[in-house]
Amino acid sequence: MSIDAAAATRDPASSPEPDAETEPVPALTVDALTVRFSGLLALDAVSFTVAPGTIHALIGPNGAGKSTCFNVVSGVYRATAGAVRYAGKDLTRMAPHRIARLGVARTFQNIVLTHGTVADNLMLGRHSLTRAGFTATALRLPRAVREQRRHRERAAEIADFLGLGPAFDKPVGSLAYGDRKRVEMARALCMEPKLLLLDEPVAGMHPTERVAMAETIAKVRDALGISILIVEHDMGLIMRIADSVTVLDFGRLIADGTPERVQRDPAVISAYLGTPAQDAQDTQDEGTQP
Amino acid sequence: MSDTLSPDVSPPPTTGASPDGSGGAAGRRSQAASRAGTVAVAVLLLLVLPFYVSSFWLQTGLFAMAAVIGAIGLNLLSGTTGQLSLGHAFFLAVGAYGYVWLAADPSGTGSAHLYGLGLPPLLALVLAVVLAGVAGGLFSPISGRLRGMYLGIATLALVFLGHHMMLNARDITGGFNGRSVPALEIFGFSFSDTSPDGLAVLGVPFGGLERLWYFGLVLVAVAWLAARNLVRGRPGRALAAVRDSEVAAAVMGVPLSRYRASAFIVSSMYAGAAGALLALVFKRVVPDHFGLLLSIDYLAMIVIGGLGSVGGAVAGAVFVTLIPHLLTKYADHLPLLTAPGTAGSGVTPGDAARYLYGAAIVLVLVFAPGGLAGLAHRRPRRTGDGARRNRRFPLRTRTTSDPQGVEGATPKEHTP
Amino acid sequence: MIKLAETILNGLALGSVYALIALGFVVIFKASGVMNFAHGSLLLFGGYVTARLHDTIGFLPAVLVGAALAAALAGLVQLLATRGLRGAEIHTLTILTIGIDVLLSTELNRRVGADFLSMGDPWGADVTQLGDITVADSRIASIAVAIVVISVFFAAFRWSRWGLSMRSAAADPEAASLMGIRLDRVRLIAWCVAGALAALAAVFLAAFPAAGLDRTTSQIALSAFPAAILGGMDSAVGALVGSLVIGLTAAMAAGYQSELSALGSGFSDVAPYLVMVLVLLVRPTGLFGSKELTRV
Amino acid sequence: MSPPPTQSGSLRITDLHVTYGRSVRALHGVSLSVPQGGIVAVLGSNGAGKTTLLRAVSGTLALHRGTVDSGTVHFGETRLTGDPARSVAAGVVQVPEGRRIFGALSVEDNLRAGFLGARRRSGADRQAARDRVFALFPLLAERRRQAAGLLSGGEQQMLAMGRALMAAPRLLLLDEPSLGLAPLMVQRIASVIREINAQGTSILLVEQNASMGLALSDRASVLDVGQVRLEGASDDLAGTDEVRRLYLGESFEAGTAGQGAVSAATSATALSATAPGLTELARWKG
Amino acid sequence: STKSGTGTDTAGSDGVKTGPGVTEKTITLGALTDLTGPYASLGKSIVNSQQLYADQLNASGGICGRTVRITVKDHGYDVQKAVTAFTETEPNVAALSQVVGSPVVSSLQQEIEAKHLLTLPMGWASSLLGHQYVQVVGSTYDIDMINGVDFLVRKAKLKPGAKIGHVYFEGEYGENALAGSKYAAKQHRLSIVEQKIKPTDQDLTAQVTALKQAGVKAILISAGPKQSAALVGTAAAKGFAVPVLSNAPGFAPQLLATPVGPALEKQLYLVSAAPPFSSDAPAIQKLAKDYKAKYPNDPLDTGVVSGWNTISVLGEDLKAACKAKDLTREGIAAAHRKQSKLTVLGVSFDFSDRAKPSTYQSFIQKPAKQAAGGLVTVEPAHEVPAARTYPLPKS
Ligand SMILES: Nc1ncnc2c1ncn2[C@@H]1O[C@H](COP(=O)(O)OP(=O)(O)OP(=O)(O)O)[C@@H](O)[C@H]1O
Ligand SMILES: Nc1ncnc2c1ncn2[C@@H]1O[C@H](COP(=O)(O)OP(=O)(O)OP(=O)(O)O)[C@@H](O)[C@H]1O
Ligand SMILES: [Mg+2]
Ligand SMILES: [Mg+2]
Repeated sequence: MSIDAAAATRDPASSPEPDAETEPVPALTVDALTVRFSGLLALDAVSFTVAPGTIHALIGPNGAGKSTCFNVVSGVYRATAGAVRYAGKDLTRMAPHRIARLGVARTFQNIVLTHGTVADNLMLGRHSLTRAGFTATALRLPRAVREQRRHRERAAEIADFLGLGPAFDKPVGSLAYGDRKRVEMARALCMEPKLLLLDEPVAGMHPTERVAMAETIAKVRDALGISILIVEHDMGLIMRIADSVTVLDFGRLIADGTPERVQRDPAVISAYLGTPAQDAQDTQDEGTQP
Repeated sequence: MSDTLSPDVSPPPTTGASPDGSGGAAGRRSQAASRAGTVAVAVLLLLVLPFYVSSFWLQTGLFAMAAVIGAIGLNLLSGTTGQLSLGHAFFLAVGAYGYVWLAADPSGTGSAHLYGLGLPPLLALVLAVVLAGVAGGLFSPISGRLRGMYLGIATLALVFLGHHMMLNARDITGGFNGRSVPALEIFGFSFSDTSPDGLAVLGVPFGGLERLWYFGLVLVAVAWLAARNLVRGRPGRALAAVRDSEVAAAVMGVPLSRYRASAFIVSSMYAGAAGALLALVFKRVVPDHFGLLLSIDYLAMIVIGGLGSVGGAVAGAVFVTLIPHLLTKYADHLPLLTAPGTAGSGVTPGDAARYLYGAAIVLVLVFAPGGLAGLAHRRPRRTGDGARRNRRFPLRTRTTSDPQGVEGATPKEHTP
Repeated sequence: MIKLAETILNGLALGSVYALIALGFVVIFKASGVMNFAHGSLLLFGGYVTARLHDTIGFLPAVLVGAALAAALAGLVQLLATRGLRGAEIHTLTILTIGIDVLLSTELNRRVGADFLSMGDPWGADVTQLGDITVADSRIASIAVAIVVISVFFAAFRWSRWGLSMRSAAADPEAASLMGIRLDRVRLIAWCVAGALAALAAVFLAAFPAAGLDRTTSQIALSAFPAAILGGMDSAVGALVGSLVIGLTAAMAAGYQSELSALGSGFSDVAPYLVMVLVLLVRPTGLFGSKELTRV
Repeated sequence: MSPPPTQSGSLRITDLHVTYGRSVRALHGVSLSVPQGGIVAVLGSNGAGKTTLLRAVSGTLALHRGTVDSGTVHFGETRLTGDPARSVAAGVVQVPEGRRIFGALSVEDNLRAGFLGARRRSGADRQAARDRVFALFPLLAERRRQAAGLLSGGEQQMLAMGRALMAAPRLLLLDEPSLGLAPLMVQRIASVIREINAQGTSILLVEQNASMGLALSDRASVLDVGQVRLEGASDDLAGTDEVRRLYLGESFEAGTAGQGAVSAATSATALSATAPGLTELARWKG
Repeated sequence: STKSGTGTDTAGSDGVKTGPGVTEKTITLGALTDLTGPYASLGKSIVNSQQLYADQLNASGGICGRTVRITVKDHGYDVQKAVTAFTETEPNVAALSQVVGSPVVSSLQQEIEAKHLLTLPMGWASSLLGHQYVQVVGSTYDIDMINGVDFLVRKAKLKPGAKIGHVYFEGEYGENALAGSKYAAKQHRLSIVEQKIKPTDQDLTAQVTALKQAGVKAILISAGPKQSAALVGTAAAKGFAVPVLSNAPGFAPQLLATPVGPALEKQLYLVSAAPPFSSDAPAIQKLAKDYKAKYPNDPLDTGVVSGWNTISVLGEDLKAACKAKDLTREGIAAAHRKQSKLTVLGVSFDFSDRAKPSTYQSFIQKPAKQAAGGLVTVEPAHEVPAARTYPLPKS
């Protein structure tokens, strides 16, 4: 299935109905967010909104503040000023694990996995969805056992979905880079997120895997109806799966809109893309090749 | 051992180059079968031992059992959660003295008047474990926010403060002379020599040690299984995540401070149980036993055994406890030694025993760097990330990431 | 007043010796991530050598030889760690030092026996009068030496090639070796430095008013741990201030123990640890320790 | 076996076999050479063995429990035998995968560390080297006091290259320098690589971003599951449609699951990349 | 099953009732000592002199025709090791000729009483009194201190109301001594300034400063040799020339070789239950000679005398038990309790009352570099009335 097909699946007709009974996912509103690191202004009054059920791209030169933005949304960093509103709460006031419980999941720019098998990592993703405490687990109370089994099945399901089925019981350490990146994605999905933050999901991946990953991301959005905020330097990918794009430069927002609009924005070109002529030659997977 | 979270001792995976996982699974199954067999044999052996060996062996064995329980606990803390602790001896002391204080009858025995609650021993034992847990909990402000060597030395303080308390809270501890330990008694069945029922099984007089032996076995079994379940279950995964990357753990919904504290509490409770059992074997608790050396011994146990693996902790505990006793017992028979009382300043058996003990440690580490558990199954492992060499046991703090304000407890703050 | 002054001076002297020990302990830790439980034995070894030699070759040479041999011994441990335990993990090496300590302490205890070995130091039992305050010359010497040694050390740590190599190696061994840094060598040097520092400390520990070097001298190494931590492990000022605070606390708590009797007798021995814990509660990485900086 | 005498600055890898931990065979019989002053690109999917190849040259395999079973690596006359320090001394410097900068050290100290292994060691040389780096990456000059660990991904990549350049290498081993870089930055790095090369440094360039790799290099080899699959002049390779399809990622143009499957077959370690296309994921109820 | 419990009493062929540890040929005694830990040197001396005694005894025909053997177990001051060592040796010994380490003794007490095993601890705390089977040989620390304070009062001409310092180890030894000094102080209407220290303390400057500040006229110290040396050295350095009186364990001849040696000779006094080797009592001279002959390069320290004292007492007990044809443990213990006026090394003991110290006498001595064992007698064994009136801490 080609990306365009994936794009096509965006219109409700062909997309699998997001089942009615499940509540709609909330929007994420970043409002005048400012982060200062001793003198350095990493984010400068940045505002944008991730509409429910859309794929929203956050792009910009290195050091623009994209990851910082992720870190604030997921509660790892604290904002100097501004707010991040989600499901009626201000995330800048919350601890990471609370934010996670709201259904916000993320991946990391540089892979961060724990030791142990793929299964272990995915089950970690289920942490806030499961209850079994120290006592229950130590005594192997039936409910703990049952819970574990149920969630393990789901984790396996998700692993299959990402093509990690065969690796489910392997130590992540023995996997190649691309697979480990997918494990991270799977772990995030295991949190059954309503909002998924992906920090450079295809960086360092092989082109064919990029296609697959792009499809996966689009499919996740369609199948689960969740919103996705993605940081990626692969413009080809962004152009095809993003519904809207926000561009940062030196912590300031320099453009916001549909991929097509943003791509033509001269500010973006000079700050980030470089001249379109060069794209074809130097930047990877540029769609605009002659 | 599959009851582990450390890749270097987990079942052999099929390498990246062959995408089928079945081979490993099969191997695991047969491995499990054979292990079940060996376990069965071992258990049988342990059950009949009291009928054959002298009290020296039983006593040493019981000391080993206590060590096993304590080591499993410390391993949950240091191996699984990656928190270094030199304060284990303190929590053993809490368990030991806790039991005595709770079980002793108020009238008090020995030199001065000593307080006691005179609870039924079994209840007292359970409460002593809880007490140790509470002590661990009280330490959570420290254990919750300190890391690596800072935590290690901070826990070291516990040992000294504890010793100070043991010496000064005389009404409870009996001071430097310690106080005697009320014998265990479960539903009227006493675990002491002095019990009137001259119980004898198959012609073997069943004294306190014989009886305690089986009690010890039960404790160990419970401790072992509980730990295995923990490590394999939800809490175990969370703790391992805290060890490997606090940011990831927090973002996955793990409340860091809470889990760090919990790990400390659980390991303290194990220590408490160990301490109580120790007290029962000693028949008397004295402060000097619960010193720094004891803590260091426990550290040695879990590393020699193989960090992160419950089975390893057991092996290590037995090694560290048994070897010195055996060496001192048999040192007299070694050649070329000047027996005490003979002229000349040659090597006495005592010295020889210590030399051999030191050598034993060194050799074990040289031949089994991954710990005794590692010996069970060596396998290639991808040490892809350079950090991982010193990740599982953050003696070196840089590997335990410290993103600002990840802890739910502490307010978020800026990076400097 | 005089009491206070004397107590403080006394604390400073104590602290300066702690600083020497703590520094070595921390250097090893930074270079190879190992907590050296054999540090006390190293200290005793260095002192023992000095004590045995000073009669024949004189004090200074004896100290130098002692330091050199202690350094060599420490180096040997590191060699065993790298050669013997190729690719073992940090904590394994830590436990290795326990094994080494058992061996070393047993041997030294046998040799030292019940003796009190004097260092043959030039200060002997001499004292100096500062107004009404009497100070043993050995104390003044220890303070002076410690300050010099420590400044030199940290200058090296910050600016020398070795210092940089060491910090790099500590940060990321593989990357460091890609820069052409020889990890083994860097660590070796670190261990040697630590050994020498310990030997130096031994001299002052055994000097008057202490009765001389005896088998229990090594236990002082323990008292230095809080000093190492309190200041924060990666700062010059830290090591000094930490040691001084610990030294002062110990001296004060001892000197005023009748006033402190409410806290239980023998409080002076735990006071340093108490102070350390309190400080760590407020500053988890010590007074001057730099915060862990990481990001994702 | 000693190779025929070559120019001092050239790298010759002959029939290299590498395994990790005695069992994972990462390279089997790879031969490849970099002429003095040349740029050679190594392409290949994930797990093909590219990084392993570089580790074999820089001598860091041991740090990963990896061993060279057979085959030789020569740089000029000197044979490189798994000792990083010697490789660096010979003038071979690697920029590792994932940057691996010294997070706790300042940017400045990172650069100084890069100079530690340099052949010429005078203070003047260091000044010169540093100025050169700052000229290439002005941004580093701005951040020189910042702790390197706090730099952004791209900034870290620049620092990693800068650090390597401090040793004034004769051969530079680059492991995916474009990873995680903004398009503009990719162009920047590309031109930097050209510049370095123009200044006389030979370069062995490992890239996922084949378009960049091929554009930069004179010759290129395609690794696959530890073996050289294709080898030749970069322009020719860029012409072959297999390379176009699999490595130039034109699948975005005509991408089909079918081609995905092909590539999956070629890359054994990357678990079937198309699997995602096959299974569906439903919402979790409960 | 092949398991043997503790041996049982039997009647030997020669009509002597024997118990555990006694066979037709041998009588086995046990020694739980410290040869590798902090008290290794003490332990060594004790073991040596007890072995010396046993050899001489056996040379003169042994006891009831049986040779006396001593099984020595080293516990390195580790309670756990000690307890297992006890469990191991207990079944085959008739009595324990020495147990080093007060925590060890405390943790073994119940067992000892249960097994009726006569035990001679190498500690002189009065908390060890009052047990049927545990026997302290010699005056206890508190009694020594009472005698010592009396000496100081005379020596330093202390007026009522004067202050004396007492620097003492935490733990049994120090605190028992403190109890004595406090009582004596009360008697002489003096006041005590306490300074508690730990065995690891090297440097007593702070304590000395404090004592000097408090203006004490004399200092008592109940600690180890190192601490006494540090104390005297520091005091001397401060020109604080008050007399210092130490318990027996607070001195070692090796100290005299250190820089503080001279100061010690000037200021230090020692109160001890045993005579110094320099005393002209023939028994001592003989012991010194024999010991040096057998162990040429081991020092003559207090351990030698204490070891000799205890084993001599035990030897006499065995002889008495032999006469009574009862070498069972009970027999030995009974024989021991009958000894009401036994004299060893010029000190007379009375073991009939388990609750009382076996003697109230102590020697006052002072260091002297050239003297054998580094000590000379200042006042021979004597006791003061206060010692008798002193209420022993009841146990
Ligand atoms: N914890 C921190 N402390 C200090 N400065 C920081 C910290 N984290 C990020 N910065 C700085 O903030 C700026 C933005 O960093 P950030 O990682 O958000 O960039 P980015 O957009 O993710 O870049 P890239 O695309 O290369 O990942 C950078 O200049 C970086 O040096
Ligand atoms: N330390 C290691 N231990 C075991 N196997 C390893 C190790 N490092 C790499 N491998 C295996 O060797 C093969 C080649 O790995 P390598 O990292 O060289 O591939 P790569 O081409 O660099 O892939 P990527 O593009 O993801 O970096 C892979 O199958 C990988 O799983
Ligand atoms: Mg980023
Ligand atoms: Mg690679």
